[in-house]
Amino acid sequence: MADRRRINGPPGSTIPPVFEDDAGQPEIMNGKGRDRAPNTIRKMFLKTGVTPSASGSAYLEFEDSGKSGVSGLKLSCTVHGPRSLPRSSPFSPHIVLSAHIKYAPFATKQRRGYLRDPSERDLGTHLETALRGAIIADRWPKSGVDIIISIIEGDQDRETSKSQGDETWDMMNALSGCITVASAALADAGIDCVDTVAGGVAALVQDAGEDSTPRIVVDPIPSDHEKVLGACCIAYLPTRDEVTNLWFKGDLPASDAGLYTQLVENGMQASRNANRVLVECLGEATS
Amino acid sequence: MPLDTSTYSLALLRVDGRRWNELRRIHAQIRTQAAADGSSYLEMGHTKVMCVVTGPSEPGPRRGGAGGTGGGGGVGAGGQSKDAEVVVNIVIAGFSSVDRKRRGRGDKRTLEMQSTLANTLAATLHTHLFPHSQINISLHVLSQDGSLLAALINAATLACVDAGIPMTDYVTACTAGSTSTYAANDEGADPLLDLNHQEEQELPGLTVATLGDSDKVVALVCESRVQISRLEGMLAVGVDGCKQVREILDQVIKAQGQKMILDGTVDKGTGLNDMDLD
Amino acid sequence: MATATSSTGAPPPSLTFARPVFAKLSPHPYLLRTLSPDSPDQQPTRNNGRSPQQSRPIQINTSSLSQAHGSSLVRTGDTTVICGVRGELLPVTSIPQFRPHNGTLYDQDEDDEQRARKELRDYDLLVPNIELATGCAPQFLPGVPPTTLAQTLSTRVYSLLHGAGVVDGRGLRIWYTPENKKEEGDMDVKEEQEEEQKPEVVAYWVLYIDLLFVSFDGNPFDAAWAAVLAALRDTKLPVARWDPDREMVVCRKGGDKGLDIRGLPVACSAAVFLEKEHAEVGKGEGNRHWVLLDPDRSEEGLCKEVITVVVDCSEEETRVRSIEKQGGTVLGRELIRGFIGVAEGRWREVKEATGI
Amino acid sequence: MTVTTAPEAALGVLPRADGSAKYSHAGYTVTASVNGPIEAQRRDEHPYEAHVDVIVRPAAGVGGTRERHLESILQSSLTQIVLVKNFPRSLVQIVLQVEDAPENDYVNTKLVQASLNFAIMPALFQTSVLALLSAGVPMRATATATAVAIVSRDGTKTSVVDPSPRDVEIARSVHVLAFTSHDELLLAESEGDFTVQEWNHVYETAKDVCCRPVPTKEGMEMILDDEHTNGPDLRHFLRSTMENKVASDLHWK
Amino acid sequence: MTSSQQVLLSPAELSYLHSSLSLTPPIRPDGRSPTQYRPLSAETGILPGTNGSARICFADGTEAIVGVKAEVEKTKRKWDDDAVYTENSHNDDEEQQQDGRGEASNGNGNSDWVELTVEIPGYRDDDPSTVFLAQMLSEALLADGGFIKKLRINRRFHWKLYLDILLISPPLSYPLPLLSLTTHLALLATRLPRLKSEGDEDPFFDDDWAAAPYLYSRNPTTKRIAERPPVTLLVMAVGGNIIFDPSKEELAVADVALAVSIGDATTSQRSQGEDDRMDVDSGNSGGRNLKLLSIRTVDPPSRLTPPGVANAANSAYGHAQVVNTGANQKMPEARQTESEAVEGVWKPPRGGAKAIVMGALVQKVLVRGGVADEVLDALEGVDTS
Repeated sequence: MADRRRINGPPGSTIPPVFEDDAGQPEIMNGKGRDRAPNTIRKMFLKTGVTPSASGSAYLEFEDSGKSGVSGLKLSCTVHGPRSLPRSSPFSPHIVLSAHIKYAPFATKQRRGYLRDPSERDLGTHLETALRGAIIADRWPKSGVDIIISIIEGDQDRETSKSQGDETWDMMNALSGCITVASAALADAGIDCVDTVAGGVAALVQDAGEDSTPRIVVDPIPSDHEKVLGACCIAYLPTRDEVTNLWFKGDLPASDAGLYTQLVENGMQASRNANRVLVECLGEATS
Repeated sequence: MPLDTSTYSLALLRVDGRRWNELRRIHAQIRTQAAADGSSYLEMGHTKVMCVVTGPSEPGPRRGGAGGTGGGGGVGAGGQSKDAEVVVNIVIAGFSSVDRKRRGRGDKRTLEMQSTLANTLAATLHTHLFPHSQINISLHVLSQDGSLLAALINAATLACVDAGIPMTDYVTACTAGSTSTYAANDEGADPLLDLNHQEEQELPGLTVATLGDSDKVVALVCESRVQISRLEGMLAVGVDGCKQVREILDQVIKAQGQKMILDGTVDKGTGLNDMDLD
Repeated sequence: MATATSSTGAPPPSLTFARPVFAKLSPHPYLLRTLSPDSPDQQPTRNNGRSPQQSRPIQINTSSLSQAHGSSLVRTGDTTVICGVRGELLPVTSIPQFRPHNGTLYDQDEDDEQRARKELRDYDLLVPNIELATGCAPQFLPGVPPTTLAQTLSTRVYSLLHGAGVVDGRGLRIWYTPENKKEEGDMDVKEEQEEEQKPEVVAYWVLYIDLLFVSFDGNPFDAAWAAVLAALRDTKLPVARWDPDREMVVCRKGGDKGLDIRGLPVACSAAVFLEKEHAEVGKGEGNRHWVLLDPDRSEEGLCKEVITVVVDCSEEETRVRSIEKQGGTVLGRELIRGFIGVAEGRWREVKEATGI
Repeated sequence: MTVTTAPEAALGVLPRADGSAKYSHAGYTVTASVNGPIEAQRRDEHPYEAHVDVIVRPAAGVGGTRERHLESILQSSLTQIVLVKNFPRSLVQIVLQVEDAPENDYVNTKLVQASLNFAIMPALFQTSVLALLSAGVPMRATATATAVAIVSRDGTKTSVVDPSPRDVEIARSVHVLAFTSHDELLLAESEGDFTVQEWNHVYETAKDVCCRPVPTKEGMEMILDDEHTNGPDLRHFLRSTMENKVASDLHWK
Repeated sequence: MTSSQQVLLSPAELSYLHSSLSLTPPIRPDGRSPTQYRPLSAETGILPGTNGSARICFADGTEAIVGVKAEVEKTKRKWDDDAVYTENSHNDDEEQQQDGRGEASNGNGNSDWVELTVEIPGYRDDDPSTVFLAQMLSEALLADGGFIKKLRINRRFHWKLYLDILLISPPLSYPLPLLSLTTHLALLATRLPRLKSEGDEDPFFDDDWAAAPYLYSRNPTTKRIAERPPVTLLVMAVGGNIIFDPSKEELAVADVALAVSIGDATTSQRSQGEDDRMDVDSGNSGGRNLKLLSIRTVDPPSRLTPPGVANAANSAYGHAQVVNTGANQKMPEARQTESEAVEGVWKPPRGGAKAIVMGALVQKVLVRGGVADEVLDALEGVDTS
């Protein structure tokens, strides 16, 4: 059933272009390995107040590491509220936070539809969890705030990610970006938080080549590595040294817990770095 | 594949070996679900449904759109009305039919069944006793082989009885059909009782629900073409079938009642004296 | 300040507000006041400091997105819109009631172009969609179906794309010449061979044109259209060919070639601001009006009558591609003709920004 | 269905609606129902004005983006002629059902397209005006609309009033104009490729069709010998339709 | 809001609950020990129409049914994947990747071989909480690559597995543990028709259901199940205590709640090769070597509970200052009163949790002979054949 409220194009299904040299493609990208130190994240550009009519807004862009099929993440976030809840909704002693994340149709090589798919809704839930810990919710009873993030450009084309079966790794990168940009927008909207929360990703990766042993890197680009064994995305409050959201996925032997703790440690490290950028940006905005 | 009616005309036996006025095996039990106020499980042949009743209770917060799986088919304005609102919610499991098909939320047929059910029950339950409240009836279809609506109605009745919601009488339903298609316009077509999936596909049929062992019809759904002349016969058979179903359901409930008394979950006496415990 | 206070029935001096407060409290008198200065030597200005006939500077960046085949970002004042164009392949086999035309790869004549335009329409090869529900303004929150405004905008872009014939449909065809075996070819009679080697269209490119409003402050159509045009000019499709043994279209990396875009139609919108807010329309005389070029969000809220003119001055004679005028009776023939002149001015600005 | 057929209209065709009209012209047949002024939902309630709500239902299938656009155009135009100030916080609802559209063997009508169908606009517009009249909704003016296409046949450009779909398809530009009974330009929609002069000419043609001075009783003959001018005389048509309606309603007197 | 159907508890109740759970040992409302699960009754193979099904009733009456249905699906491949499939590429690992790449061109990967839907009565299937549950469960399944491999028939075909998870009872408690366990059993009971065809020809199957092998192969000799589907455990921390399988009320006062998915890494060849040792292992539950598949933070509803008002701050007691009213919250002293905790007055937790605490939760799950082992043992008790 086609969406009557949009222009749906030809009735016959269209196919995204298929390239002759697909076969070689993954090798090309695996060949070009990670060129950053394992404990440094990509450069990012953060700016608040991109949408004047919103109560708060921010734009985040990751440095574009000129690899094939890899492009910097581009996010724009708007915050509306605090505003009074609709008459229909029940009483709430706190501000009701609702996060909404949507990939733009042109954000990934596979064109996305306009309706949110489960993965996007899932991201939204993660983001809510991460932010709910940060904001001081009981200062706005009976009110609500909407946080809307549009992912203007994805981290790497879905084709690659799908083929590596590591779409979720990209999702983690996206989520960490969303957390950072959302917290910037919240600050821009002047909603009190206990601290600026920022996202960070750490992954246990296996590089190409037989002899390479698994190592832990922060802010991974999956296509840099032969295989991602596990990754975690962390929303972290540096001054309180607290984690508001932890999302781990992978395949770790339970035998050595060290691995897990290291991952988390690195994730926190990554978010600390992101936080520095965040604080800096907010400082500029206020000054 | 087309239903071979010739076998019927010869042996007067249907594809599953039943006679024209035979019900399929009905197995039912109530109080299957500890957490709910009332619950039931019912099999009509291979059609298996579960029903869970919660309430009468305070109407919950309106969930978005209330359409689709979220409490569709509401009757009565709930919160402000002085009758209880009957909210029916049918979940058709993906694995219920032979080839798995995903019923998206807001599936029209499901919605229609929801409202039919809600209306039927709202008419029979004494909703006026529970103003400003809501009776939630959620049904799960685990396996379907025809007569789905009938099965749902019967299951809902059982669950409501289990929940102790006062009602006029049992609402029992079953389907009736006719041995030959509309196209084959023969007058000699016999009516059939309790259609299975295959018969439902091939032959004209209707679902009828009656009140107790009276002949009062509380619901009648006919979605297929059939000569008006045949309709009366079908209806008669259907109503008769409902009576049989009622007997079975009544047994189930009585048995459960006895069990509960014997277990001592309720003490004999209070208003149960008239119930025969032989 | 002083003028502002006096305009609203001179409240006691104790109670004087800042200009923005007035602008919010009673927008219509406020705008009216700023538009009709006391002394003739003052120029009438709008709340946003522009003169009635002055439009916001437009700024166009292209190919900022790497995933899309073509992209653009257009900023006019506080209205920001991103456009991404993505090409996908539509094999003729999956087109219902496809009618192979008798054109060939080589004829570039007029009617072939007409045929191409018809194909664009019939097979729906251009798919523009405008997404407003990005929180780009308080009234556009996500989770709701596209508003009437969004749908209307999409339709207008769609109609204009086809009506103005911006995209040359011939660029979207993918040809294939079934070559037959040499030896057969030899024994074949010449013209028969030509018959078999006649190239045929096996697939079309479908252009998904998606527009995302990042920030919304009035006059969405002009910005959106500018973005669409810029993105289309920026679009480069990979070289595609039909592979008979795999029976699918495959593309080659590199050597992408751009689309053939016809002319540079530019949209220019204005809203009519009436002196008497709730005056009976039509009794035009005695009710002064101002034509506000490129209105922003607050002004759009105050105006009913709007006009959008799309002009193309690429050729020596100005061609009009579209006129859309609704919601009022102020703009008569003369005013509209005058406005077309204004649009020509706007055209030059946009041409400047497009950098061609 | 040829273009030259005179318009036909019937008023009050729907018994339950406050007002209704059935109008057919240039191959299009549209039925409209008007209800109002009625209570408005708080969503589209305006403190000073009545909200005019227009719903367009296509001949086949359900409405899409195109219908939304048509609705918004009609809505903004009709709001101008209805005396909305008289009914604050209320709603005037106009439902337009397209019953018949000219069959076209050239354009494949199978797939519903989003592009705006200009030829249908006058029919929709005219029907809603008639329906408003029959509903007795106070209006400050009546209005008439027509469509004009500029078709270049063998080199020479000719303007066609009420173009057939085929004309629209081959036309270089298509225009829809609506005028109030005060001869004001109420609505102007044009698409295609044209010059200011062409538009000027279109304006003249349309105005002639829409705003020919209503003939007085003795002017009747004048109309009759006026046949050579192209297109029907819509304003006169509108007036006579209403007169007939009134006459038939009052025949018992 | 995931996990939180609006909890209807007063601040007083909450604070009582919180303090009693913070005791050592904690006192749970239903008298369970911190690590104890709700007693449950389970049965499998209840739906003949499915490839595998299970039903679990928790003692508190919550009940779930899971049905698994499998269909043969043509593996979408890239045009030149014959080139990709070299003979030596039968090492499973690579094969995985190439399967993936094969589909890459058509834009869907292995994850599409499993479709998991969750039905919670009264919730739309696109409700955030429902989506969150579905994602969490499928995530755990897909995390161990071994599972997807089982679905492979040959190069050109694979099984498409549909898991339909129905919550029958009204959602009294956060249904995650229930659904996870039920899914686990259903998968254990799942069997796919025996493949008769060889190689890459179109598959045809043995229609004898008895001969159908289990998706999770049993060890021929010991009839024990070599490897098991993942299990997702819900664990929360309150005060200094770690509490498993919390009820709705307990969750309402949680400081932090995690959903931890673990898998059983007992490899198949080990089960064949070293039965004896396995049997030994089966004696002590420590034998199983677990693996950590996924962790998710479950948003604790405690953040959405109404705060209590301390007497000191209660204007009804003649004290001027009222906590959390707009008047004074911008003032530092108001902040201070906000942040300071009064004994016996409920304050919804603010901020996050220390990483150490989370680590402790995870450890508690994974440690040998820990809760994960217990749960898996308990599930082994269920007859799934």
